[in-house]
Amino acid sequence: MTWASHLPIIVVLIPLLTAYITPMLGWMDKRICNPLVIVSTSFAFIASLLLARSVLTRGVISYHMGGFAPPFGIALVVDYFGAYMCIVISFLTLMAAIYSREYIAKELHESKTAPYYTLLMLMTGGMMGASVTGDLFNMFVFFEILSISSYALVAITGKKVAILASYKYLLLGAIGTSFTLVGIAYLYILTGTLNMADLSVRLASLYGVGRSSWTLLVALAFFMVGYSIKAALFPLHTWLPDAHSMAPSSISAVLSGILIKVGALALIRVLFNIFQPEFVVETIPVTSMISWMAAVAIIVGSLFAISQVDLKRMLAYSSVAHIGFIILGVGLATGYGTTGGILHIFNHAMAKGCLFLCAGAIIYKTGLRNIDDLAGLGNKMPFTMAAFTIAALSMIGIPPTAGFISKFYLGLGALETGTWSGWVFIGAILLGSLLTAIFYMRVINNIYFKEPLHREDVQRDETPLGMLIPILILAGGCVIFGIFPRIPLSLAEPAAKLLLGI
Amino acid sequence: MIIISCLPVIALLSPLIGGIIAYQAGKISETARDLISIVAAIVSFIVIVAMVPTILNGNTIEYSFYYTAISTLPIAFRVGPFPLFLGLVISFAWILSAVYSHRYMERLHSRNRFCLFMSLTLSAVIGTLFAKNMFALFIFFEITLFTSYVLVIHEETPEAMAAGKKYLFLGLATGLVMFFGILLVYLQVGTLDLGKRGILDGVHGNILYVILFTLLVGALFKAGMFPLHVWLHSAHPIAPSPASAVLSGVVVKEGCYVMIRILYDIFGVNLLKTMLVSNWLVLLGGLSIFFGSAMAIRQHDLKTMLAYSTVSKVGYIFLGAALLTPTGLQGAMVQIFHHLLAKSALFFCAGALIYKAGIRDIDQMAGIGKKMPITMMVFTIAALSMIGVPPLVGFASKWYIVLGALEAGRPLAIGFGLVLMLSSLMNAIYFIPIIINAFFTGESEHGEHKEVRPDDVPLSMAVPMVILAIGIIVFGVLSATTSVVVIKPTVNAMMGL
Amino acid sequence: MSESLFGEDVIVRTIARLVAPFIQLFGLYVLMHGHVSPGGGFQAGVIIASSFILLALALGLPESKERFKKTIRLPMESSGPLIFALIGVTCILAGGYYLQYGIAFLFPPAVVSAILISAVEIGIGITVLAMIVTIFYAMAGD
Amino acid sequence: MVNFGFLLGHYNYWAVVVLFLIGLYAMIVKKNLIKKFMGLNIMDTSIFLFYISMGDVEGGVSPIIAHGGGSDVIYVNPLPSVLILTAIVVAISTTALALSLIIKIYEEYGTLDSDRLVELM
Repeated sequence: MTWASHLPIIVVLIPLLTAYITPMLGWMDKRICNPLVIVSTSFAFIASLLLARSVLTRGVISYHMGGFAPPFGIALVVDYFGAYMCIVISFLTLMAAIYSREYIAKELHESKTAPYYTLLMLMTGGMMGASVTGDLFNMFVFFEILSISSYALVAITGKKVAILASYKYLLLGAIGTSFTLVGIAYLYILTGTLNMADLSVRLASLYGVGRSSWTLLVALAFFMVGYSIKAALFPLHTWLPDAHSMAPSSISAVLSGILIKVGALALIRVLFNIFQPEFVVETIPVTSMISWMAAVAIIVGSLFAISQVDLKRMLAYSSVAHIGFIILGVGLATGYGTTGGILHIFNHAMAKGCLFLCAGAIIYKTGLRNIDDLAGLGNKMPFTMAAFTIAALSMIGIPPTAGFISKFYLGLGALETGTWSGWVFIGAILLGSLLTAIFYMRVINNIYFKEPLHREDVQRDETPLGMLIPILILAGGCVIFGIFPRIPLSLAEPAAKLLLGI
Repeated sequence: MIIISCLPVIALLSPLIGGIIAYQAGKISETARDLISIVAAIVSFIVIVAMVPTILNGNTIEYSFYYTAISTLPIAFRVGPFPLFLGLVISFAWILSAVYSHRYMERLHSRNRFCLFMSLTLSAVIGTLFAKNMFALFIFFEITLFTSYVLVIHEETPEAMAAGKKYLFLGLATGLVMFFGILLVYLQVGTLDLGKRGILDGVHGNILYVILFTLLVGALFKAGMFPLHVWLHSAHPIAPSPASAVLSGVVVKEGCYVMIRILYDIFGVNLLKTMLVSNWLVLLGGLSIFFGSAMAIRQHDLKTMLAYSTVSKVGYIFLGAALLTPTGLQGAMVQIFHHLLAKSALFFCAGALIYKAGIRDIDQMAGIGKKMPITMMVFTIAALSMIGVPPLVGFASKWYIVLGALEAGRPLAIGFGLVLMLSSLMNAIYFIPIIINAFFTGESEHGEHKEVRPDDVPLSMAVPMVILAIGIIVFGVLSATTSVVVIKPTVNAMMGL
Repeated sequence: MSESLFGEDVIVRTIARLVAPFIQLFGLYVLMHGHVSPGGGFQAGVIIASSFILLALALGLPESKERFKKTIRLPMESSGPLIFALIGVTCILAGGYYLQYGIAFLFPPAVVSAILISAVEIGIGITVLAMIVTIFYAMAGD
Repeated sequence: MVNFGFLLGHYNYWAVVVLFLIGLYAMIVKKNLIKKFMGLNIMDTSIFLFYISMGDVEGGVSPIIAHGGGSDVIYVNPLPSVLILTAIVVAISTTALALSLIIKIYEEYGTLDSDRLVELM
């Protein structure tokens, strides 16, 4: 065995090990936390890239924990999708970690520095683990690691509202946990195994056979509800606007950028890896049902976002809409559609990450949260605001930004279904895009084309470099991957094909 | 040759890079900024001129950015006769407007931004013209919307913001509808290449009408055709005059260009003839002509009147193109050329009036011709061309469109040939009084422009106007020659003759 | 809760003080037998933690904290998982999969396995002990 | 025709269902945040019981290979218990976090009534 074959566990271990080391080192010297976290996420990012390369050259990698061959041991199974998610996760976490250095110093009390980084790394480890695992219960465990650390991170500022938001998030998240646990129990009763590949084989013989097929459906329902809560799919999104707007902005970026996507990943795993695509698409049209929900999510999320006055809250509602885009693509279960959904995970992660980091920079510099107060910022923080604009255009899906490519694929996927509902879905996608434009253009207009109340508002006062760099990298990514979308597509396309079995 | 195939990219990039450099330079020196942007436009123009020999030899220039966008739809450029012809005119008009804006803009704020976005718009328009496939075309088409949005709302007044909002969101919405059409085309035939005439050949059924409708919605919005013109009369007048000139003169032409490519390249003449939509499209064009002219008569604000006049002229272009005959298309092309010259000149004049006398209202223009003779002479020439007075370009275009209508041979088409004549009369109704008023009436008792001294606008503003006026006359006189040399081959290429 | 629940009750204080070491010893027993009989790190950690909770109840929070300072708890919280993870990495370095105990590494596989499993259990026990006590202190008003 | 034998034979599952619903009811209806959370714990407990009862084999003994244990001995399935051990740890951490949040909420707002809290927000 070469060292490269251990990459699946390495990408999980790096953040988790860092999480254990951080409190000790942070207790000795707080300044050491940030470099440590940055270095380790960089390693995780590089390891993810190597992992992706090795998946692309060798196909799906299966890693047997403890040397027990599946289905008896816990197996880590990295397919294209898993490797893709690892890259997205480690990339955005790296950006958030770089950003945190200066942001956290002002936003959080000094004593919370070490816990902050510990929780961040725990969350990253959980997300990485959930992406690479091939075992249903193991996924549950990783999900809990990331959920619990995210509950704590939402509340970490200690502000009144944040604690309440965190509690709300916790309650709903815990219900989601319980539901998935019940789902796992049902599947275990039916098959006696927890390995996803094994489950998929064994469940295939149970489709449509008497009572056991009912149990199967109940299990599927529990999974759908449980992971929909984690993914904040409408109408189970109610925790998201509070939690994502109240968390520190670097955390909001990670939460909105990737954490809910991991929920989407779990949904995808359940739908296409545990249950067969034919079953969820044709026998029981679950995918079309979640597509409808996602279409509603797009419209409702956007409408809610339009009515917001708080910038971060608006961004949070926009996440509700965009998780709808992702799930819609997945639910379409066509080559183009699922590719589009998976591609949008990356594109939305970059754009929303950038937007939240920009919102954090605005709060850092001016303390403003209200959209109507942002006048004159275009002159005050030109680079930050340019990045904000680019990311916002990517959210709307304006060419040549990355959002346009995912919109293109999603639209093709909706039309590819060839049914009347496909036309409804494409209507939802296009309308969602237009509604997104309404609330982002409002912000952009305020930033650039509105007379500021005070002259001193327009004095050049740029975001510190440490915070600006990740913002600019993400904004640059929105453009570069819009012009060269084949880079993410090289993973997203085979990922979708493998998931759908086409 | 490598260098030749790179030319479209250089033409696209030079205003883009020049604009960014100019923006930075503008923080130091305003003159340097304007010089750089003028040079960028000139470079773009020269590069396009450099492509002329190759195209005239019957070749096309292609350049593809491999690895960009999606594998079957890279961002690629292909220059044929029609894009080249339009590119030449547009980039030339842009030079004039860059020169013009140097003095005009000095009274307005955010000049650096204006300069940057003018250059970006030029870049995006050139990208739209030279795009090889519908995908790349749509990319540049949408970018134009955003860059020109910034030009529309330049004043940042509530009215400007409202007009800009209307422009932007309607533009986005229609753009999305067009996007939908593009998706449909791609799923039907698996390609979006604009190279072969009629890529939709072989597709049957109602889906064709859906595609035609959705694609045209996007193009006709940008062109400002009748049912989708609602933004034009508020957005064009509110922009600063150089921007109005390029919006009305150029950006609208971009919409016309896309419309013609949709009709002739995506559908193709044969398919459209079997679809039996020509009459309806002609009807739409006729409505636009009538509506635009009728609304223009009612206006008091000069720039709003000019904007409505644009609606009617776009109707001519659309009508000519929708006739689906070579002569009709030829008329449409001459009309594009003519309108570009004349409307730019008219907006320059309107801008000159605002700059020098602060006049926006038609009723205040009494006697202004004596104080600003050059401006009003240019205005007169352009207006006469608009009306279609014989030696000028406007006459040639109308002439060809009528010929095309006759050639189409249908009663409806002939009827609209007559409509054309009627609308010329309406043009006269709203242009002639202004001219008479300006030259032959004494100053009104209100004396809105009493303090205006009888010297004309600065040289940098006068020269572009005069060049345009000369162009209107020269090309009008030489219209027979130009159409044989330039337009006829272009049309033949478009029609696949 | 700075004061003891039972005031200055001598019996309670003495018994608690006496019993605590035995509880801890029992915890260690459970820990070391984890890989061959019921028990293991989780249980042992909780049992040992309960002795500190007992002390806190009987003697008051400050005195209990005095015996288990933050400076000890914090490294323990971190080092437990680290032991777990590093043993997993050791297995990789020795040529096996992550956490593959049954590998020949200086000793025969069976012996290595026993040592490594015990070490992992110790790691878990340390963490659980420290975490439970920390949570208790935090809830009690740290 | 209701199959009473089936219903009664699965009494353990009924208990689980009842507990689960009690927990869910408490979470939804109770106004006090602590009671809401207790509802969640009841729900979790019901799931734990579900796992344990599903791993049970009638007449089975605990799955420890004692000295001399023959091959005819029936063991209960240990895996669900192991799984649930993990789930319990998860539940403990959730509980700990939730309780500390509740303490914070009480410090900040002075109430734990969810309706009052909505007003105060």
